[in-house]
Amino acid sequence: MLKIHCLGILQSKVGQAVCEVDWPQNNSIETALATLVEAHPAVASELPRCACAIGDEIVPRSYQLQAGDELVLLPPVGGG
Amino acid sequence: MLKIHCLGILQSKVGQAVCEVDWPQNNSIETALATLVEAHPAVASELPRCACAIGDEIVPRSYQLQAGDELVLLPPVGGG
Amino acid sequence: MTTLSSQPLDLDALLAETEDDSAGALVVFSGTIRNHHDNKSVERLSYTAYEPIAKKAIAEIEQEVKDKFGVSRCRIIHRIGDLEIGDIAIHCVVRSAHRGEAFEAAKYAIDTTKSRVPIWKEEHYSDGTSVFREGTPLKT
Amino acid sequence: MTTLSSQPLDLDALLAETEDDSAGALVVFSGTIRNHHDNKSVERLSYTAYEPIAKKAIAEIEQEVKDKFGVSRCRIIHRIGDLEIGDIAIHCVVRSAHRGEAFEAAKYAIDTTKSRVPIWKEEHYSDGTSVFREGTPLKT
Repeated sequence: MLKIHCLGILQSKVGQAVCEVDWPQNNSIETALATLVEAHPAVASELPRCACAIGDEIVPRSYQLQAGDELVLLPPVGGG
Repeated sequence: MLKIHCLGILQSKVGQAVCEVDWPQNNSIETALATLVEAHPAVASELPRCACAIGDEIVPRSYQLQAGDELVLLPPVGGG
Repeated sequence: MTTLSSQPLDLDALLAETEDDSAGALVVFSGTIRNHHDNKSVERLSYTAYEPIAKKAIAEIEQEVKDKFGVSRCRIIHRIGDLEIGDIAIHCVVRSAHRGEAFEAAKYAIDTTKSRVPIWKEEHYSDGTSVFREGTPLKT
Repeated sequence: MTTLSSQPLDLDALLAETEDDSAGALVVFSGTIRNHHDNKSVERLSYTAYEPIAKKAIAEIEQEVKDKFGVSRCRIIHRIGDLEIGDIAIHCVVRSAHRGEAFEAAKYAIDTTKSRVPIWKEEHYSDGTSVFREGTPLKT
């Protein structure tokens, strides 16, 4: 299982802050996101504008997820 | 006698905050300033850049001084 | 140095922290919660952040502002959690020798914080509805 | 409302005085006494004002800033007397709905105060000399 942290508007679309998706190990973020959309179709329209992070690093969607990684999805930001 | 208030750098040139000059009544500020320069030649170089005020109003040098008027000389300003 | 806080922000502490005898200009930008947006009446705002990257991004922006504008001090602190009308969401403090670059730097600090720091605001309206404010996609 | 003061300036009081629930942006410019000018080491500054016109001019600038930039609040307070390094000589406080005009307005407020308000500063250097800083002639 892969833990995906859904922040901001994604949390309200998914209904929870963290969701777990089935996920064949050592695959890319791109693949994991496709699995997330199957479980939660409401996030599909948001994902193109989201950044992906592992820990404190922004990573590209081609990033190969490793065992123990938790994926963090960051929708468009706007503090202040 | 006419009281002339010398502010900022003028006070340091004249050596006092207020000086009194002999002054033929009902004459212009221009005339009063000429009298001031006779008594305090050090102010001559400053006067062209000074504004003149009576009370809380800036007045032109053509202003005719009235009995009871006190002339205030305001050198170039720079607070902040 | 604190960059995110769930407690009310303390401007005096930030001013004390940034004191600099060589700086003649101080510019502070503060964002406060206002009671309206797009003609809707706002009741409160909830700010959330992804802290690991938000803290790092704010620290990077502070350094970038100092390098880019040659100002001696730049500190940014953002509040998270539930805020009421009039509460302060962010302080950006810049000190420099002269005022021109202090204004430029403070403006850059708030603009950049809004577009590069993973913080989100959900606006709660008087009619009971709420909306996540449109934001800027992070550069990837 | 106080526009000139011989006492240390109180920013918190000015922020409380200008509170406005409709304003999301607050910009403060503060001028502080710095320890150097033109490569000379500064010990202290003496500010003097011609109060009857200085108070009137500051009140006029506050109103002009609100009219010109459409900001809801503008307050300016200037200290007079002897100031030490780090002391605050002036606060300009602007509040408005959005930040763009708040920055513009605060910059205009300090620029205009420097050029239109009869206040003078005499800079006292570590070597015992002092100089009146060059200023801007008032418009007549």
